[in-house]
Amino acid sequence: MLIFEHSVDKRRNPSQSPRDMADISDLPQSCLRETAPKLPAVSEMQTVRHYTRLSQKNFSIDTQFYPLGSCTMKYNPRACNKYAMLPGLLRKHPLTPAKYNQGTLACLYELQEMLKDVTGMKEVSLSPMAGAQGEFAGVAMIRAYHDARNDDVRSEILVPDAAHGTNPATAVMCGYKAREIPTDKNGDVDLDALRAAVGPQTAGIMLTNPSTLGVFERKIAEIAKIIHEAGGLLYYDGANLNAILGKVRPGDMGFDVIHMNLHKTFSTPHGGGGPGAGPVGVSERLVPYLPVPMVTYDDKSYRIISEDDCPNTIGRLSAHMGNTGVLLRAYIYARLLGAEGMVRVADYATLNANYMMVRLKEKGFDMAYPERRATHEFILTLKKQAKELGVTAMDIAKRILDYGFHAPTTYFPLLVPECFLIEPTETESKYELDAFIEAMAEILQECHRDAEMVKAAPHTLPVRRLDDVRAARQLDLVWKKNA
Amino acid sequence: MLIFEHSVDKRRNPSQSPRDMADISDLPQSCLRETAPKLPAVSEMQTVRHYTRLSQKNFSIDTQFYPLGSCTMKYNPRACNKYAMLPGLLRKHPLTPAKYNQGTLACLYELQEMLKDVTGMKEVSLSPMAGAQGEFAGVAMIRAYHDARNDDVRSEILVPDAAHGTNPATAVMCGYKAREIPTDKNGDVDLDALRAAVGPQTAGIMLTNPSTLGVFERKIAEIAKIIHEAGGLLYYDGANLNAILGKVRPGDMGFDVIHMNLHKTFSTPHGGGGPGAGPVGVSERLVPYLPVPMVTYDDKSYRIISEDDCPNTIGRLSAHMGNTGVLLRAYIYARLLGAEGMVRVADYATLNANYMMVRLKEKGFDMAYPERRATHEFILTLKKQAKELGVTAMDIAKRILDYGFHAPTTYFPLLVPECFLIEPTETESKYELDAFIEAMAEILQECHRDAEMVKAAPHTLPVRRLDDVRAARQLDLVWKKNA
Amino acid sequence: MPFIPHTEAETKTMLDAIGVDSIEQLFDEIPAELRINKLSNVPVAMSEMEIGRLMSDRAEQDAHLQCFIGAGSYEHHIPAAVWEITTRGEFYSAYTPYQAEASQGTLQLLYEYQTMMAEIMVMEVSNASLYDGGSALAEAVLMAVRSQRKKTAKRIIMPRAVNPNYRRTVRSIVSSQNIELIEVDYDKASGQIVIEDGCADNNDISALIIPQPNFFGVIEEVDALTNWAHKHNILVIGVVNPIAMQLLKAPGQWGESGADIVCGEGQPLGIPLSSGGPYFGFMCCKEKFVRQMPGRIIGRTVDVEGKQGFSLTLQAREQHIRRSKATSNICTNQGLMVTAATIHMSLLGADGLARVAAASHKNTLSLITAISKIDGVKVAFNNPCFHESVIQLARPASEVLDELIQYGILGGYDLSKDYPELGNAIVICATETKTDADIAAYSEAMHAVMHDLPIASNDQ
Amino acid sequence: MPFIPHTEAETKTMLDAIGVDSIEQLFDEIPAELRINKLSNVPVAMSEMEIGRLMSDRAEQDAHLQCFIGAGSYEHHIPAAVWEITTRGEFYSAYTPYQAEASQGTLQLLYEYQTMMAEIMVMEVSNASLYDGGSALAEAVLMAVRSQRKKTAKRIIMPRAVNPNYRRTVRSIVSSQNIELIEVDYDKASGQIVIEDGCADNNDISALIIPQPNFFGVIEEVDALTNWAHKHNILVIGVVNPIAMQLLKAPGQWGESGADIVCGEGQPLGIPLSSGGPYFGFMCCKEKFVRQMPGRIIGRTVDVEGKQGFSLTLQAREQHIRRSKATSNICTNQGLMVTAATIHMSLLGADGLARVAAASHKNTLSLITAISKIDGVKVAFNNPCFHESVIQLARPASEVLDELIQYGILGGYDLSKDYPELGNAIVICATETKTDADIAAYSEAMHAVMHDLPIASNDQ
Ligand SMILES: Cc1ncc(COP(=O)(O)O)c(C=O)c1O
Ligand SMILES: Cc1ncc(COP(=O)(O)O)c(C=O)c1O
Repeated sequence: MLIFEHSVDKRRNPSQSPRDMADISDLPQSCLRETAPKLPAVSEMQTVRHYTRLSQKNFSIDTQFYPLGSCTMKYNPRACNKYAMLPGLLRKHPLTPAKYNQGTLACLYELQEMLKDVTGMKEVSLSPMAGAQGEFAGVAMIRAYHDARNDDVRSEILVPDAAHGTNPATAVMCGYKAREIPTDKNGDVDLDALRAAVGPQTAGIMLTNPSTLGVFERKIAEIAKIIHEAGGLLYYDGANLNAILGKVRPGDMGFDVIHMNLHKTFSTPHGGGGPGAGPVGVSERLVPYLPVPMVTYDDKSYRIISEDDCPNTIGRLSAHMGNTGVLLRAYIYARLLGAEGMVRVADYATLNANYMMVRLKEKGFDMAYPERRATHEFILTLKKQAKELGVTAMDIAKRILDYGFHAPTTYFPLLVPECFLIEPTETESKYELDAFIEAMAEILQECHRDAEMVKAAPHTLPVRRLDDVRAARQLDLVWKKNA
Repeated sequence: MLIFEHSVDKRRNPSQSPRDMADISDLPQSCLRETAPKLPAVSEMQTVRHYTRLSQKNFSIDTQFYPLGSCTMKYNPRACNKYAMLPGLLRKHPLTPAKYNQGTLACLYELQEMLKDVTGMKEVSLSPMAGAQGEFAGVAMIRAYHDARNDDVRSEILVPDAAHGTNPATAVMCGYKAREIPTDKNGDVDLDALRAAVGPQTAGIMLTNPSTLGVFERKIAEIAKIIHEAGGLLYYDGANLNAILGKVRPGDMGFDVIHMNLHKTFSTPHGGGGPGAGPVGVSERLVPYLPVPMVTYDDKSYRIISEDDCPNTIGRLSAHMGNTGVLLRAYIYARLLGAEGMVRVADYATLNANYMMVRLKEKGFDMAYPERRATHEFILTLKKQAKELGVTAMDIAKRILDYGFHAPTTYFPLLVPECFLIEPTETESKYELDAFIEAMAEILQECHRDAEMVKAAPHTLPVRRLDDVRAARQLDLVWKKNA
Repeated sequence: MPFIPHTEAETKTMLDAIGVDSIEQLFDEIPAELRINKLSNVPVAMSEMEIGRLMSDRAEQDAHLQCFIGAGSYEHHIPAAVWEITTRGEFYSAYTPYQAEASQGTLQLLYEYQTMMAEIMVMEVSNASLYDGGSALAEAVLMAVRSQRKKTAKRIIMPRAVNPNYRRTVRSIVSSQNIELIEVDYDKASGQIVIEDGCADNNDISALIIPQPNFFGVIEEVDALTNWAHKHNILVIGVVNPIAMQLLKAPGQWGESGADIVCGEGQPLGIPLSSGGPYFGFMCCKEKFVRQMPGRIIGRTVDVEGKQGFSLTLQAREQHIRRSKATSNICTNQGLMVTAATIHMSLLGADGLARVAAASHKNTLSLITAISKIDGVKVAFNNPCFHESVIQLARPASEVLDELIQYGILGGYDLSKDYPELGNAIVICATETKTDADIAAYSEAMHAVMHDLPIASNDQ
Repeated sequence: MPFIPHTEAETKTMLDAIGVDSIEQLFDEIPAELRINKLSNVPVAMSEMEIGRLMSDRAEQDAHLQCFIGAGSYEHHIPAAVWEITTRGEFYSAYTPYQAEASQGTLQLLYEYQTMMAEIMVMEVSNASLYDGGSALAEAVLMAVRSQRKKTAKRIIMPRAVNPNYRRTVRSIVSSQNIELIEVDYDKASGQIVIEDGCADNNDISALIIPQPNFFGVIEEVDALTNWAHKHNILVIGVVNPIAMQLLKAPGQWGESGADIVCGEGQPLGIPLSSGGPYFGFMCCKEKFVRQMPGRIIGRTVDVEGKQGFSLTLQAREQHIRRSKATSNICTNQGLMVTAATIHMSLLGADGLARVAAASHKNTLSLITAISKIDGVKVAFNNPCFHESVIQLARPASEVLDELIQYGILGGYDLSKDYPELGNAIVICATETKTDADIAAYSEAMHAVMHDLPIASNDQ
């Protein structure tokens, strides 16, 4: 039932608004609306009950193992939420002069400093509001760099075919053409193809390392050399930073600019879709172009750096400091981990992934890159099952839900057929991994025994398999009474 | 799975305790324990996931209609929880001198004053921690009153047979015999039997009005007269105060002492069993005996009244002010309702109960007292169904769970066979009541169609019907590894 | 190990299963020369108790200023239930609902949100959020340009009366796409947008941005502006305050055919001020433009048994399907904020939100009426304002604001940087959270500051 | 209408269905002369925004004192997860689990709680909570008396070293049942209980109460006391601090056969100080006494399909079944507090709780070592203490405590009312929440107070 269906005309919930409807007769009639919007008229309890019950229809980290590759679904410490939501912090208006908001700024400044260390970059700006906005900031800085040198023939950004969709989309938003580079059979960038593609038109390359194929790009130094020699810059998509925290730094690999997905590596919640935070870090030469605002520290106090201080900035990507509350959560998380704890993240994320990869191989699954180490994630391909048994990766994913686990990422990266991208993260115990592995083995048996049942999955969720085609064809995006 | 089954030896959760194990070698070896308790060794996420998932196995007001008679399961406003849990309030040590805890005391004092008004009693003490402790305080005051007058032949407390179990149990804890008074066929106290039972041995009577039979005791004035003339006192069990808030006051009915269940009428949460709060109010003559501590106001500040101020107090029922945090919730609730809102509680609780009674009658159910008005609750008897169809009230109650409603109170009061005590409360909408009524009607059909299915209910809950006999016979109260 | 459940024994078993001796070995594909072994600028771990105390101390700093700043972020009452439910693990710790069957809670909520926003704006469709108001406006500009492919140039009218930080954001985001942003001025008396008559003559303008109310709190002539734009084949992008829309004419009803795209900042709908974020941007449009809309959109559909269900739809607009041809690069959005806003709107209802809007209007009016009686304080514009107003001072704004802090008052936002032509001007706001006493305190403080009186003692 | 969903139209429909004209008519069985029409001392309704502001203001008063009081209630770190999960609606707003199948969440949790408490105390069984530590001790006394029906009299040894407020509570609760409470003294040098040799000669003592640690923080000779009691056929009731039990010998291991009943205050296990409540009382006992135990008990059983499940058991002890013959009148208990405590114990584990205990011990030791160097300050007892200690002062305790407040310090609990023979004595406590800096600040403040130095300025 929808909340609107609980609604009864004229019902009010008086505790939640001013006692009286203030007089607004000073406003000209012509600017007023004639009818109130038809929002639900429900009691406080109806709202609480409705949304509490809706929440129970979600899978989430707090309730299920959620090995969604590339998304780093790890435990979101409750302390991060509690202390980022202290009333004193929530009450702060974004336009409060810095000198009266030193508490928040201290956290942001220290976060900037920690992120510099973790990435090996020269400076960090926190304001991008998600990975994709970080990418935008990064590529915009690459553009600003070339523009500043009057190097205006550069029109292309190179993107491996395994890249996340945000990478090519970002290149285009920054006015570039996205050019795809193929992957070789071991999951590395095809260097010959790269060499062939590079030229004076190359503004830069966007890479994830480890890549979205779950392997570490071993020839990164060589790639950096090729790109830099052509006058291009290297962009690092930090979505997979969890794999290498404290092990190897993008700055040391030769990257010029990087975004981080704090909602992945720094464990801020995904919230059913967001908010995230996508700070960017840059090497020396891109410092002038960083997006504002940033935080600096001088004379014993924290100060905001804005457009006035940075004439060459690419500008502002949001009205204020981006998703500040998310940044505070990341800050708290970083302090809880400390330097040692951060290194361990990569250790155990990698251990978990390699363990699962080996055990799933034993159970009869095929890996996309069987000769490679898994990083914090790995890819399994169900090509054989699709062909022999007629069950697709999608079918098996839906069946996994019936076992009480969220499914891995399916059909991404696009170049591996019928694939699962599996990322267990470091916060899952061996017990959970084993339970998932057993479930996968059992489902494989089911595919042999009763493929039709698997293809009809899920069987135990609030709804059975949904008709996505109908959703797109018969658009129903807004509820209408008696529709 | 139990939390202990997630446990792995030597696992630690370091964020939650001091970094180092401090040296305790100054303590004599002989007083130390040799092995640590086997508490679960689980990660923070395992704990969060385990208890989040457990919570989802509960029915609750926030998720279901919960018409549990005598329990007043109404909406617990979230504001009450939020503002009673402000850090500044939680941080206050109970032995903080009153002058440094004026904020909390102001709330408690104002609550006392409001409760006086609502009950028509002379003074109120907040400290009893639940209804039953309020009853204890009340009867102990009755005893103290008689003792102070050297009236030491009084040995009995009269209790109607419909009374809640805590009433007779309380009488005994206070050193009295509990003597049962029968109910007449209309649900009133049998006055002849009462007259016959009253005598010089009568210390007092404990009454609920409206009674647990869901009807208002019309002859209350006469009962008061009979008891008072015999030198006894009248105790009011305030569990049903929701029915009469702002309509009629126990003090005006002639009661000498009353407890309130704030966790019912004042909407503090039941928390799966507690905590509650059972403040007591008294008429003039019992004022000297009130339990301490209480709060008073003088010279512009709030002060705690303790044993030193009240030589005749029955004493202290807890180390401090009882369940202070519950009292704060009740205070907030009372302020949100205001005087007008309180009166409306009784109005709509009564409207909902009478509506359900009438509609269920239409659907073919028998009422225990069909000639009476329902108060905030009413009793339905399934005697006929039990006899004709072999389904008990318990069977139907379990079947109701399958429909997504909590069951009403069953088999209480004991004198009505196969009974449901149904209390919808004022916070449920007509929509919910109608849905419940329809479900009841449908179940009645099911009883005719397929009684066996109903007797095997519930069918859709986390467990099927549990073996209570086994639970009591093969005691398993504590988990043991490999047991 | 914080948040890592492995014991030594388990680690050993797992390494054995993999066939390596140490975790270190799992990193053997990383070139040795790139490896680092520790982080030098990350401090040692704190316990939750320690960080809790640190954060509490930091949160206490300047925690009790009464805020009279609006300027894009508004302090409104937020019911306790909003965040208690929003932060339930099942909402808080879920990902984007890619597996629809395991995410019906979030998906249904988002569908309800879309419906509520469409209702408020009187528009046909809504998406499921963008980052914030500023970036939503940038996306609206890009969307308008995509929808006006036939135009010879990409020109957008972006009045100076639009929030300056939004204008900056738009500029940063659309600058690489050859879009020209034309800033038109406001009338010095009324504070309303003025558009020169000939400016649309070349038929090369894609869209006009109309703020309602504008950054000065002034109510715009939306009907006339909309009709003018449509007459010149210019799309109308409304950038509106959702609380104001409870009382003011909705964008879908502007002029003869309504705004084409509406966006804005969702923060006033249940999101705390929180130093500027996370907030959320909303966007609605006419159905004919829905395939140009950026961001997630949820559709209602049925399952194989015909039961109602919800899923992400029109994904062919999005980066994960369409890659370089997507309508936007947005992926992660502000889902949790929308969760809060949906619960907030459900708790207040249309009636409650209208009261909030009216009380905010009334309080602001009371405040400016009171302070404009003070010598050296005057209201800048003669047109009605909604819940903000520009005040001109006889002393430098920054000095006045600094002195108001001594009275515990954040007195407004200094306009001198963005609108130097207004002189010593600030924009102030008093929402429904302000009591008569708060307003009186502001006005007394302003009086004292303007007349250099000593600060009244706080203890009585 | 706050929290009431009925519209006028619905009310009308419902009244019609009932067949009455007005709600008022539904009250027609109440004698008219008893009716009132309004409440005169209840103020008009506040909105949530208004009460929120009022409560926030009240919560701010004196909110920042550093607390060095223990005396039965202890400030410990509580993980954020504890109350975020405990206040989930499904736990918060459920009733006592009468319908077991619809309450497996709470029931399983309580079974886990019982197991944890039995583990900590090394006892065979545990109930699911009583109101608080003081009333739990009273129930333990009643239980001991019931278990010793053969005794000629009902006498209980309740040492003066037991928390004075617990002793008062016990007295109030058991006083009507002809139970004699014998208060034995403590040794002035060691602070430990002393029992006169002949006091058990009449074989009429039902139980001995042993506090561990006692109210002075002193560690008792539990083995000797237990053996002495059992030799005289006296039951042993331990009243213990659950944090101390992480390090000290558990009651089940006292002497040769262990304590018989153990009870105490559960507050240190994840419950905020909150001006004294809600807390929860715990109670464990030897299995042979389980049918005398008061309160709810949860048992594990199976459903009709053999699947594990949990339900209330041994209900024949309880008032709702046994009525006047019940073991206690308790009905509503402290379920939600137990929910918090169970999550708390799960989050800290035995290792974490032991660290908390050890750090609290160490901090208290550091504090008393530091302040006892100050002229006019001395430690009262020579026996080891756990995490509290009695300090004797050369000036009146209440004066010293009042002056410490000026330094932001709640310096301890004044013993002069309860133990006048100790002179100007206070009992102080420094749990793991105190940093070295906090302890140094206390000690400097004490130095200043005892030497009448001016208060150091707070701003640097
Ligand atoms: C590899 C990769 N790059 C970029 C992104 C985009 O990040 P965001 O969703 O935070 O915008 C993602 C997110 O899924 C990703 O996995
Ligand atoms: C009629 C009646 N009296 C007394 C009580 C006991 O109150 P409490 O559970 O708060 O101890 C109850 C509780 O169910 C009750 O319904």
